[in-house]
Amino acid sequence: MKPTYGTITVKTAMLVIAALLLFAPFLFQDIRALEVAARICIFIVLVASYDLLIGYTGIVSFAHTMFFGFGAYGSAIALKQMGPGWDAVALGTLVGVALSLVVATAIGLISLRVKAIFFAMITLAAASVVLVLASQLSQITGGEDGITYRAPDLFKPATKLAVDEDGKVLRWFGVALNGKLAAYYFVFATSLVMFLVMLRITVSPLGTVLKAIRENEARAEAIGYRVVAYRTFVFCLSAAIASLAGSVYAVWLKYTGPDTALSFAIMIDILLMVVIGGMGTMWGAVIGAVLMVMAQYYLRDLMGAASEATAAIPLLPELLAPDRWLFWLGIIFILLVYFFPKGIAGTLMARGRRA
Amino acid sequence: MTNLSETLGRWGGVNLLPLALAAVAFVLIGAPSSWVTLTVAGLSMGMMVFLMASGLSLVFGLMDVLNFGHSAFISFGAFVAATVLAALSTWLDGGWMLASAALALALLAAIAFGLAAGLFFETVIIRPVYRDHLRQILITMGALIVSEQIILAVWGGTPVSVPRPAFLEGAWIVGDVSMEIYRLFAVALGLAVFAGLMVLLNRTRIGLLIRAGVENREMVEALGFKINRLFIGVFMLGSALAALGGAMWAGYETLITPALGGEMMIVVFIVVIIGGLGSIDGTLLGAIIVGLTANYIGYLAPKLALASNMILMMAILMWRPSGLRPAVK
Amino acid sequence: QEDPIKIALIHGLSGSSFEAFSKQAQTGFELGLEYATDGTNEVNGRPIEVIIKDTQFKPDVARAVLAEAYGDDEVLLAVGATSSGVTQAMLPIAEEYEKILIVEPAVADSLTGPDSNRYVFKTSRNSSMDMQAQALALQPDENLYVATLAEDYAFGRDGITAFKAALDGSGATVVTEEYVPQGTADFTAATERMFNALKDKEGRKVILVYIAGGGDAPGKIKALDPDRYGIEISMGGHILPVLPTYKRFPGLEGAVYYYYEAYQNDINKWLVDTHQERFDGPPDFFTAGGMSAALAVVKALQTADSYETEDLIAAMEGMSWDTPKGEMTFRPEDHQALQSMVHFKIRVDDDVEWAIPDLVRIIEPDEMNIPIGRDNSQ
Amino acid sequence: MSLLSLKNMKTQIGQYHVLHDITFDVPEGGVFVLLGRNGAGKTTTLRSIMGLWQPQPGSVVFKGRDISRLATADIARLGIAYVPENMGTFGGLTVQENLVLATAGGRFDQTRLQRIYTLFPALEQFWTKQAWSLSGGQKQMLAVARAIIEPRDLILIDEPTKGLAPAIVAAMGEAFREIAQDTTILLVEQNFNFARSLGRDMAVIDDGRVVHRGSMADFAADTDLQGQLLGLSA
Amino acid sequence: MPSPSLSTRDLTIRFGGHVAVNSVTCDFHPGETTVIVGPNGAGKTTYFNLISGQLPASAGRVEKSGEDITRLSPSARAGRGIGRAFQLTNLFPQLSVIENIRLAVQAREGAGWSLFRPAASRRDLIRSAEHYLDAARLTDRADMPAASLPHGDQRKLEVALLMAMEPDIYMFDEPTAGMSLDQAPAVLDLIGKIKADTTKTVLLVEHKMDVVRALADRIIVLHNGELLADGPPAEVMGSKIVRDVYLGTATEETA
Ligand SMILES: Nc1ncnc2c1ncn2[C@@H]1O[C@H](COP(=O)(O)OP(=O)(O)OP(=O)(O)O)[C@@H](O)[C@H]1O
Ligand SMILES: Nc1ncnc2c1ncn2[C@@H]1O[C@H](COP(=O)(O)OP(=O)(O)OP(=O)(O)O)[C@@H](O)[C@H]1O
Ligand SMILES: [Mg+2]
Ligand SMILES: [Mg+2]
Repeated sequence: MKPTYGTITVKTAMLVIAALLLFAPFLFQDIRALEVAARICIFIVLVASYDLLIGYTGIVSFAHTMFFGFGAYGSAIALKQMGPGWDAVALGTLVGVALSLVVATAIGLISLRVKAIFFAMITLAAASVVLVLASQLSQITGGEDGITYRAPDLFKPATKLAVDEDGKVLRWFGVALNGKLAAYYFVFATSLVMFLVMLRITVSPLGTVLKAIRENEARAEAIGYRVVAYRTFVFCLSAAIASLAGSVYAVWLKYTGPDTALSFAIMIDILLMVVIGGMGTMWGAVIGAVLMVMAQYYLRDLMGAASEATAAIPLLPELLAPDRWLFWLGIIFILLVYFFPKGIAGTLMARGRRA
Repeated sequence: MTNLSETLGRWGGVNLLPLALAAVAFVLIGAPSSWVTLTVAGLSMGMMVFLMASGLSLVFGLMDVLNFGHSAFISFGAFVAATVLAALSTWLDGGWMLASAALALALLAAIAFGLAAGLFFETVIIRPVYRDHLRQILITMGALIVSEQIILAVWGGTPVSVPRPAFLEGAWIVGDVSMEIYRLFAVALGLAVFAGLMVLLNRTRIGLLIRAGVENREMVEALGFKINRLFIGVFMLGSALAALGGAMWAGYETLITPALGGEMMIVVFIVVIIGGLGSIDGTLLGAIIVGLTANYIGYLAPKLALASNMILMMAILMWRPSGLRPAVK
Repeated sequence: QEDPIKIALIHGLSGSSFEAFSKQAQTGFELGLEYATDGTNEVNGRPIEVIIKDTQFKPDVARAVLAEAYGDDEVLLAVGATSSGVTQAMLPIAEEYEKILIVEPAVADSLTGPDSNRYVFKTSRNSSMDMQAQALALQPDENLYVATLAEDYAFGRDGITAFKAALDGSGATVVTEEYVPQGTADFTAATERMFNALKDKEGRKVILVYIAGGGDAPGKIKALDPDRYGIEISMGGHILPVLPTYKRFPGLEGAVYYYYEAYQNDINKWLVDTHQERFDGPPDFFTAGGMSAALAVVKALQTADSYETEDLIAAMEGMSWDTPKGEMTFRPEDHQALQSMVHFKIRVDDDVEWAIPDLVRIIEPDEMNIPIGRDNSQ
Repeated sequence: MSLLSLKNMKTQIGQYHVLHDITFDVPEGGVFVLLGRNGAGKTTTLRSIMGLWQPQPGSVVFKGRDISRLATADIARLGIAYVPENMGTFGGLTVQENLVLATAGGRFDQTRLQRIYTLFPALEQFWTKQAWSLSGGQKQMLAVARAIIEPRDLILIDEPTKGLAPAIVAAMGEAFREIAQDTTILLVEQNFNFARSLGRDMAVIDDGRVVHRGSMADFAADTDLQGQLLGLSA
Repeated sequence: MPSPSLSTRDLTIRFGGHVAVNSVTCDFHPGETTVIVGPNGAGKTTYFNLISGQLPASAGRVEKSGEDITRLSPSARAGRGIGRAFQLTNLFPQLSVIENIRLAVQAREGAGWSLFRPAASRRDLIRSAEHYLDAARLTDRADMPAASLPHGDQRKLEVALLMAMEPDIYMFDEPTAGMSLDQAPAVLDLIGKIKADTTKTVLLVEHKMDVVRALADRIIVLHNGELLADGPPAEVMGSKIVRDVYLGTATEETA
């Protein structure tokens, strides 16, 4: 298909976002911005891996945070028990991925027998069981309160990557070359690699098969695709990637708890991001994650300002009160599903089709 | 094997499940008074969940709409009823006539609110996404977020206490057996609603029309029916049932928070799935089974209480992949 | 005029129904500043600027906003947060930036435990205090038989452990410990088990309810008529909006963190009057908590040698200061503020909307043996 | 006066202009046949009459009344029945339930029912089966039966013989002839032989325009015209 | 006679009490085109479903070149060279025409599991897909989503998908139903080309007698699920029983 003007717009936006993320530590030299950038990287991967399921294959799962959590808790527990070291990160990550694969295979095999909507409910049930387990096994998981631990020394803010003559940490464009910077680039690089892998998969012949299964399962079976095998495969694949993303996030945050890695609220965030960005296109994941994370961190401030600015008008300030930001997000979400069912990326890309 | 299942089928098939459950529990529990107490508690719990779940099942079974926002109606019903009861708290202390009038008003207010909210929800939120499950899940999730925020804005985040008429307080004690009066009331109301729904669906053409409309709206229109009005009607009914369920639940909980609907949602979903999505009798069956199991397991093996619903659901889905009594599709 | 002293208030303001608690804490904090500075809002001639941030009840957001407060806004110290999990996640940030975090109103003991650090001070009470005070309020002896009901997670189990520890040596017996899943709404099964365990005992029979979530466990137990076996219910107090439900338990005794009529001192009097005047109602739990935190901050600023973190820590370790609920003291080892609790007895007055927890006595800090979470000197 | 008359009807679906100018009159009584290649716009014409697409400008006059702005249900109530291309049977409902919905009061007129039984014996045989399990041809029969279970003034039928066995096609032809005694049928058909044997008047649509109007007898005689308009012969 | 490429032995399926296909035993040979006729509801589509695996047999067997495939899944049967087109159009509606075809090519090539090479770089797959696109005269529609094609083109695409699978056994279920007279020949040409390849076996369900006449080497008649007649076209169509149950009083002209 010939590219549309919309597609070109979207791809340009991608390049801009990639560049912004790449140079984030230098462009935005405040602490919150770096947190936001790292979170965006992780969520791009997480959302993209979820999009493999929901957007490409048409599988609705509510267990995606569960896999994210396996990865996060794997690394977190290993780092806590074994102390800060790369061996702990590697072991934790591997265990997380392995666990994810086992659970995903088991759930995938159940999906042989039940309808899509039941599958969604089973994943919901499985996710809530794991959430409860994490809270009950508080000896190792820290329960509701979660666990704090140290990341490998390289990522400690006090670590100096390069020093000047005085032995003080070297600065480039005002940015200290310390462990925090290393940690950010660790997050950025791993996310980028995972995202590119997924991107590659979606344009491969396999990607088309996944879409075919979404469109017409019976016909895909009839022309010779073992639908169940493919479904289970993507389910495992996306679970593994979510788990990896979880491990990276755990290393970055140095804290893992139900609210950062397992809770249903994250699942809803992921859904929102997928839908806002646009299902069935990897670019959608990027757009969705960027917008939502930004909203989570900055919308409140904006609304606070708006609320003050409109203080004289009745009613408006209350609705614009910063604490009601979720309300607005919900409304925006509904409007999107209503008017742009393909999300921002999907809608843009369908625009201005070239003759 | 086939003989056995046929005989069972003649005796009621899966409908016997609750009886079997109760029989096994009787043996395991040993103490008859505890068994009766638990059984009544389980049944009534099931009935209250049924009230909440029936609307979801109805809307799914007839309209093929998966409403994740259903829990918002439950919460709204609870808060509306609580507000009315609080406003009429003087009536509650003024003899049983006035007290029951207050209760009736509270339930009616919840129902009225459910009807109005259902009307709004159907026309604004659901109408554009009929037949598209994925978008239904998403848009109703969005509606859920918005509704929860509205509840937070209106009623605040702190728990609200729910006064209830004195004649529903306390328990009815027979020997060592105690049965909460409020629960018995819930059972009665649940049965009445069940009977009403069965008549509506099986004795009128409405059920048929709506099922047909779900499959092919245009064709029903082409046969001369205004399908929109019917759909709105069903949706309003479903929402009203949810609100009624929420109101009853508020009276049971006596202290409610905006999280109420969300907390009930998982069990509501489990019930609807166990029963077989979309059938009212299946929902009742599922609700009773869930209610009974929760109480029996809670007594016999409290450690398992948490997972009992999930295990129950998985087991039933393994045995019957589309639930116990799926709507004929 | 000199630069303002910046203080960050970091609480969950959206995304959970606990946001109301955060509001109380922040109101309390601001009232505390007002009281401590006689309305000037200045300490040593420098104005105090309060920066409010929202954790959205998400640990990762909380970490980011706390880091931002320390790093970008350059606050002197921060106060927060509402839920224990979120607060737990914030602790290492304080250490990383080497700045003080005052924990208020999150309760968990672990916030001053081994995973905490020397930059963390805690003005809110902890679960051990709740449970020990609760045990003391039962006036335990050999004649006492208790069945406990709690939720099945760390918070519930730790609470019961603390409760049992407090009963130790008193001769009282715990006949059964029931744990129900979080979010349970039907307590019939657990109640039957407790009734069965208690009903044949000779002596005072009590069911101790320790459930933080909703579900109204005591009401459900009450509905099953424990009186027929002579069983009483005991539980801790609660925030004002919940107190109406206590009307069903006239005579119930227990312990609570704060009730506005329980304390007779100038600070509390000012708090109650001012709150009544401005918000048309008495102050609640977390209002008092927030105020205590503010009073601690002002006293520390007034007494410390400088505003360097190390000097502040030195000033605060072992510091005693006055609060609406009497004197509190930061224990040097783990920086937990030791404080009094209220032993109450429920009285029902039809003219008052809620049940009134009449003061039986104040349980003084030294009556409780609160375990030390960590030792900073090591 | 004609029963139905379309004047300059244009229909747009989304951004596509599908019908450009449809003008023809259907006289009362008999079978009026609409012919055209795949994609010519025949189905769209029927749907526009039925109000399932909104024809933009132009008018649709039925029994002297402009119905182009009415809702589908109201159009149906004026006495128009529609048998869509994809049959539109309700798979989840039984054959009986499908038919019940098409009756006015929920009650069957026994003589009409008997006629349907004789016409399509399979329907009697599968009376209580769900419609999704019927064979392709059986669904087609059900769809036609639904249109004639009540007396109507006009029946719009879209390719009824598609996928039907010859014997059934013949029977259906007989049935249409009989129905057409007191009802008008607007028939869209690819099976030219079938159409020819029934039609009195006809029109040909191509690319959203009526390219030919006339009597069936004339058209059937003119093989050149057939070849030109339908791609017949060659 | 060569050994059969496909045979069914006492193949039966019951739906509740109704026997839709009743103990049908029949052999099909390479190089032969068999047309299956029978009244509506005779069980023709169901017979196809049993062979291609969409429905599980209640009794009896299906054999492909002597191998028992009765218990295999539809995808496994497709892998063994059994391909079919559907009576009611059954496509991937949101995918483009060329993607639809490429899916079939890819399935045959076993490229479904290839995940790291972009599909756009698989010239082999694309070329093959384009070949069938051309054969079905759909080239100018290549980039349109299948759902937006008019009915006739969708039928052609349905056939093109089957072609692209390059099976040994081709099963067509009323390929020209609802197709206008100018379109049908394209499809018949395609089938004619397969007929020319004597290693292929063709099964065709069709009601249009001119099509039957043009293509059939052999006709079998199903009625109430049973095999009623089997033989050369002239003989079968001439028999009284076929006239009674199938053609009725209809002359061939109106059919
Ligand atoms: N929903 C739709 N969206 C877009 N285009 C459509 C839609 N429905 C029909 N069309 C287009 O309108 C044109 C006319 O279609 P229509 O279905 O009326 O043709 P037809 O004459 O009935 O053809 P056939 O004999 O194949 O049924 C076609 O080109 C078709 O692609
Ligand atoms: N899944 C099913 N469940 C119940 N009955 C079925 C099912 N599938 C088909 N049938 C029945 O089996 C019979 C044969 O149907 P089938 O579709 O094979 O007919 P057919 O010969 O293809 O007819 P047509 O020419 O009309 O397409 C029909 O009576 C139908 O109702
Ligand atoms: Mg058509
Ligand atoms: Mg067929």
